[in-house]
Amino acid sequence: MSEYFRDIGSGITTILTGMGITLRHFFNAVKRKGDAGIDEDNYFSQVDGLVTLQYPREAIPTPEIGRYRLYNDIDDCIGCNQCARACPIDCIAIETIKVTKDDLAVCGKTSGGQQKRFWVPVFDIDVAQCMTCGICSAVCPTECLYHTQVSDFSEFSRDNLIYHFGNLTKLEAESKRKKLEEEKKSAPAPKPKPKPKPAPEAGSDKDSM
Amino acid sequence: MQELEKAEYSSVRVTPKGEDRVIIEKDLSSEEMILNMGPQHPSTHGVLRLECKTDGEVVIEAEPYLGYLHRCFEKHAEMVDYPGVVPFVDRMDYLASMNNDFAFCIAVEKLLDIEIPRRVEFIRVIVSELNRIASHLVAIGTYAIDLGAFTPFLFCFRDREHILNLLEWTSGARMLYNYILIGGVAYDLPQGFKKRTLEFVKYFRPKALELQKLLTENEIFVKRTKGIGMMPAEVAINYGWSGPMLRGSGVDWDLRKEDAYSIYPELDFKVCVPDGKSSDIGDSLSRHLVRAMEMEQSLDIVEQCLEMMPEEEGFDPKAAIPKRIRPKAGEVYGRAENPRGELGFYIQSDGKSTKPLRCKARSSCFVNLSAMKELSLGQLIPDLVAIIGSIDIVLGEVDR
Amino acid sequence: MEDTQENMPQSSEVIAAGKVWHVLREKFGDAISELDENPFMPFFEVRQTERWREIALYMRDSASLRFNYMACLSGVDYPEEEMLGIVCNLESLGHHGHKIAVKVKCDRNGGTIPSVAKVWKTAEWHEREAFDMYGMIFSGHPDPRRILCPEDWEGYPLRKDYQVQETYHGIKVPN
Amino acid sequence: MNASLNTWSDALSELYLFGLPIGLVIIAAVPLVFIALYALTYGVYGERKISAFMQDRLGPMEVGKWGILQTLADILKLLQKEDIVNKSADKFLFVIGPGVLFVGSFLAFAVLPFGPAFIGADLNVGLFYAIGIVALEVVGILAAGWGSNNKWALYGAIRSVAQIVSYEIPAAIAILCGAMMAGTLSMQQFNLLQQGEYGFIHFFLFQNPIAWLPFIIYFIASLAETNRAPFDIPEAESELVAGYFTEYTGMKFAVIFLAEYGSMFMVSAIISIVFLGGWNSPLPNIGPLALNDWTTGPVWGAFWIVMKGFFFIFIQMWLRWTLPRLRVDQLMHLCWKVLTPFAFVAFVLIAVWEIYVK
Amino acid sequence: MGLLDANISKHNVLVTSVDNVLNWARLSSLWPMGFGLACCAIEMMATNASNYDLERFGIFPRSSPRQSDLMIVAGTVTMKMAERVVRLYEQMPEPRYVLSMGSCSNCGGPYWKHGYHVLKGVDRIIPVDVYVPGCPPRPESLIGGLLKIQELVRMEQIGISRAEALKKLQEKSIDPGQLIQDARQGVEAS
Repeated sequence: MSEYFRDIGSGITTILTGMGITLRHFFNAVKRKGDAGIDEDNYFSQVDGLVTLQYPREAIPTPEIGRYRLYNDIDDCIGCNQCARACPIDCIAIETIKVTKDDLAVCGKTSGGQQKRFWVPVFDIDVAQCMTCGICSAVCPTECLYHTQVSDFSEFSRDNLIYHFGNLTKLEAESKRKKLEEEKKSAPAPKPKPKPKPAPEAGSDKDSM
Repeated sequence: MQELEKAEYSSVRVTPKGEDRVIIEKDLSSEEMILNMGPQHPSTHGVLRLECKTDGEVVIEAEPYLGYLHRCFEKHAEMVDYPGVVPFVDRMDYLASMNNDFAFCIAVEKLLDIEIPRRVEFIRVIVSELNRIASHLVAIGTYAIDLGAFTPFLFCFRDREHILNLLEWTSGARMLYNYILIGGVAYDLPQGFKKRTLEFVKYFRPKALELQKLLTENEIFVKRTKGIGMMPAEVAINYGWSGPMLRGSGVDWDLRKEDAYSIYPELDFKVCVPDGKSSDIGDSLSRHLVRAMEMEQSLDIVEQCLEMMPEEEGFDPKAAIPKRIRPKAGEVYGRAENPRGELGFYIQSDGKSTKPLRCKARSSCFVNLSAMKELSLGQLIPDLVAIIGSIDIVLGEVDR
Repeated sequence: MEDTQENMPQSSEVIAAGKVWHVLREKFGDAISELDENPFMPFFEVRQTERWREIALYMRDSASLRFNYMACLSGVDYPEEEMLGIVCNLESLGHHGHKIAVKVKCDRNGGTIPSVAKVWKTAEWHEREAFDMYGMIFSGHPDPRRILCPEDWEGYPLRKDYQVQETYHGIKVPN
Repeated sequence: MNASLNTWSDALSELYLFGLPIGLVIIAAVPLVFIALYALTYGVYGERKISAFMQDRLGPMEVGKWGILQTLADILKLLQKEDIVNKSADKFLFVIGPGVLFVGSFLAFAVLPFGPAFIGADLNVGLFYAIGIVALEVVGILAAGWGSNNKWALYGAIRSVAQIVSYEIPAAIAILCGAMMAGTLSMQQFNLLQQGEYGFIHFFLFQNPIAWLPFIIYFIASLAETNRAPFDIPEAESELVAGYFTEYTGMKFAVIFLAEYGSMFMVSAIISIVFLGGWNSPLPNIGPLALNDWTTGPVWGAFWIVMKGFFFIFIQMWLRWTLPRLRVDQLMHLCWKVLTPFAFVAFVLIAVWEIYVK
Repeated sequence: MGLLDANISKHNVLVTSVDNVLNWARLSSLWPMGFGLACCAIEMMATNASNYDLERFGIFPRSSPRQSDLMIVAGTVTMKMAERVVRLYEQMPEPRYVLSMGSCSNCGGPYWKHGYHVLKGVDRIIPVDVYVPGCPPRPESLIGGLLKIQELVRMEQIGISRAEALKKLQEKSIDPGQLIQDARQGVEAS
């Protein structure tokens, strides 16, 4: 019998405690936590009150190292194919054409001053597949492939999620390929490769000629 | 050959408070009904499916069906090289990616036999303990939803958001971090991380207390969970339970103490075992209490680590990462304490390839869930929900 | 697989495993193989597969062993040896604290391994999983069904020679 | 006195324009407009906002200023949705279920006095009618749950029936305590008896030292009758998907939704009439400050009863967003082993007080 | 809307303004089905939770498919699950929308290559309206995706199909991302 009344008693007290907590939150609803980023000093300055951020209008900033949309700065890309090989899910497709000697100047240098030796007619990233693990950007020697902080880029069509970063049109690529063939014919001894040896399981890349 | 004595297991069905249980009256015979719970059901925490045979509200038998989220982790582990496995490991127990990575890296590092810089160990422990808190917050929050309380769930997620922000600041992703790499971590801690984390600890302690008052001490919550889903310690061990589930049954067993991996032996924390006063040892409430207590312990660990962590200027957390990860031939079973229990990786390497020959993940939820059939015998449907919630499954880890 | 012999001092784990192995060797003789004393995971192999359940029961109930906790049971494929196998990581939790791993192998085509699902309840689902992934039969298993893949799935996915099926219920499977 | 107060109603009921009973229409329209406004917008909207603030969120914001058009949009959308009737459903029961539920919950508004003048029908058994007709919902819920031919819906319906029928008993006894204090069952009489210049002092809750007990018992029981948390087991989302209305789509679902809010207001109105003076102003006359007199009148009456109703609705929401859900057997335990005995005790004590002390 | 399709001519003034109201109602109260599959489900829950609070847009999850307008496929769809996804989709009343959240449901994502048991894109079994990339998408991305769904609903009319609405949307090319950017810049400026 005593347990019966104790249960009723504790039931009432705990329910009232709980209601007190929710009521306190209800009255705290006039305060709002701001949109300070985690790296700002006032991040924890407001601990009570509403925490909702009205996203399209306000958002807390994404940290600098945030890994979201994958972006390739094709001007800096040397077509080394390391990212495609490192990607655990093969969401990067690269085709490269070796630059002929006379074109080296046209092809230009990376911002780091490295001579680019490959045209990259196809550099497709399927961001719909990408799992933002960051392995590709870690291996990139010129740091041209990186994840941006942009995360909101939904699309109506799946095809729009395949990003093309290639720096040549199809026609241009065709002509470059022809040019390379000609040069090869004229100079039979191939030069040593300017990049690390590809692993045997490297995919359909055409750079290992 | 002698068979296992069934009598040992009959204790599962007995609950100490007999009066609360529903006794099926035999003269009121009713038809059994097959009730299909899931895979899309609010309380199955994902895509678990339970086929329940019910008699009125009483579940006579509940058979779990898995595989609705079977994502072929083990196949992928055999197909991609060691660093590439880590993102897939992340996606196994998606609530505690850091801890998953930690367990996997421990296993591979055992095989590689490499020395980890001391600061890296500290960073790993800090992030995985933070993630443990986040994971337990989800567990507690969804448990509250299962029992019908919506507000604690949102409070849990609100506090979890701070942890996610901290971890995103550190690792660059919100949930699936790929941060703990084999032999190191991806980035050093950001500037001001220590200060912010200490602020978080200061912020979180009163919030945890509030959560306790709002949910854990609530009489209705206690009534719903106390004495439900009893699991005696012996049976729990035989089922292979681990983590908070096993500790809820009163077994003082924590891999952080037992295996003493990383820098845990240097830290001062206690293994949380229910005291048996507010709950019956082995019931759903005990498991919930263990989780709540572990959050406190994790806060302590984080504080200690931040104190003890060696500060190094220009520290390169990737320094110890081998250029090419190709372990020598051998087998290893490495494990770590996940928020849900023991997460072990059995890895076989042939010494030639950069890919594991075999990588089996011993997932804690998978093992914990296997007791579901026995736990659900003769329970009411609401209790069934309470039991599933207390097991705290993550289907990604169950099905892998 | 090839054993790697290291010239390093044996860890306490290996020494404890050695003691366990001696107890078992005395009891079962040649039914179990030599202990592989690798530092990460000392293991022995059960040579007489059909005695595996007996050994398991002894390991669980013998007062000096008390392997009451099965941490993991992994199915393994050995294509060169034409064998399938399981690796069990056992531990005496709360009693002695020692660990050991046990390997059991069976023939690749239609081989059977005695089920230990009733010795360690953990094994029940793990064995179902091993069956699901590799297709070895566990004799005496209380519920021998697939667990992760659908009942009507073709093939055993983790075998090294697995070919994925083209369609499943009219849905294209490969990419 | 009785006749004079209802002059407005009487006058209206005799108002004929162009041979049409316009007055009668107006009498019916006043509560209906209120219901529409309340149930369509402020009931649901209020719940969403209140729950949001309790949970540190903002709640509806984007649909109209501060989201005030949210419920309107919901209803408009539900109107447009495809109306699915299961192939295997019992079509008659499936269709009739929401209707009965809706009618049951809104029929009771007929005897609800919205002021000294506005009352649909001043029955001499008004209270009896009100608590009786609210229980009609059970039929609707059972029809909906059974007709859906869905196991979850059936569970919800059976639970709901068991729950509502059980909780009728403590609720009725608690209300009986109030009726004993008043000596009448007429809703309008209840209000009149609690009128007085000292405002809240005249309310039955403060007229009797034990009155708080039936008051609390009725409040708890009314939560269960309207399937509100912590007694929302018939629609327990985590257990039964959506309870007895799992299979309902579109407008039928909207009707069920509105019926729930309608009965929420109904029980709140009943409790405020029986124990808290209905449309009487709670403010007392303090010397020259004749607060009570100033705040009494037909319009004020409607204001007070609606405010009192809203107050209880707020408490209902407050409880809902605080507490976990009870289990089925605990619910019955609470009803039969806690509330009913206490209701009887309250009944006896109030009877003793009314006969010997007062 | 078969009957209406046939009888009401396009660009009718009355129909257009009625359309606007009806579309406004639909886009203001998109009720998704609380349908969590994997990792993304947690981010979906986080979006529903206090910090991002989808209820601001009138989006609040229903657990029964019968009462939902929108299916957020949040996570990996496996072969075993595929038939159930289709069934759930079929249980939803028209007009219904599908938002594919995360890499896995877009195209199998990380499990694209070796995932023998993973469905390579939920659009193989049900029509998808909006793809939200990310693994898992941030709550912001999910909200962005939902805003896209709202844009799509706004473009729909009695008498034109969803494909046409999509085309129209492309012609008008209201980019919610741009709107969002503008709004954010506006706030920053003020």
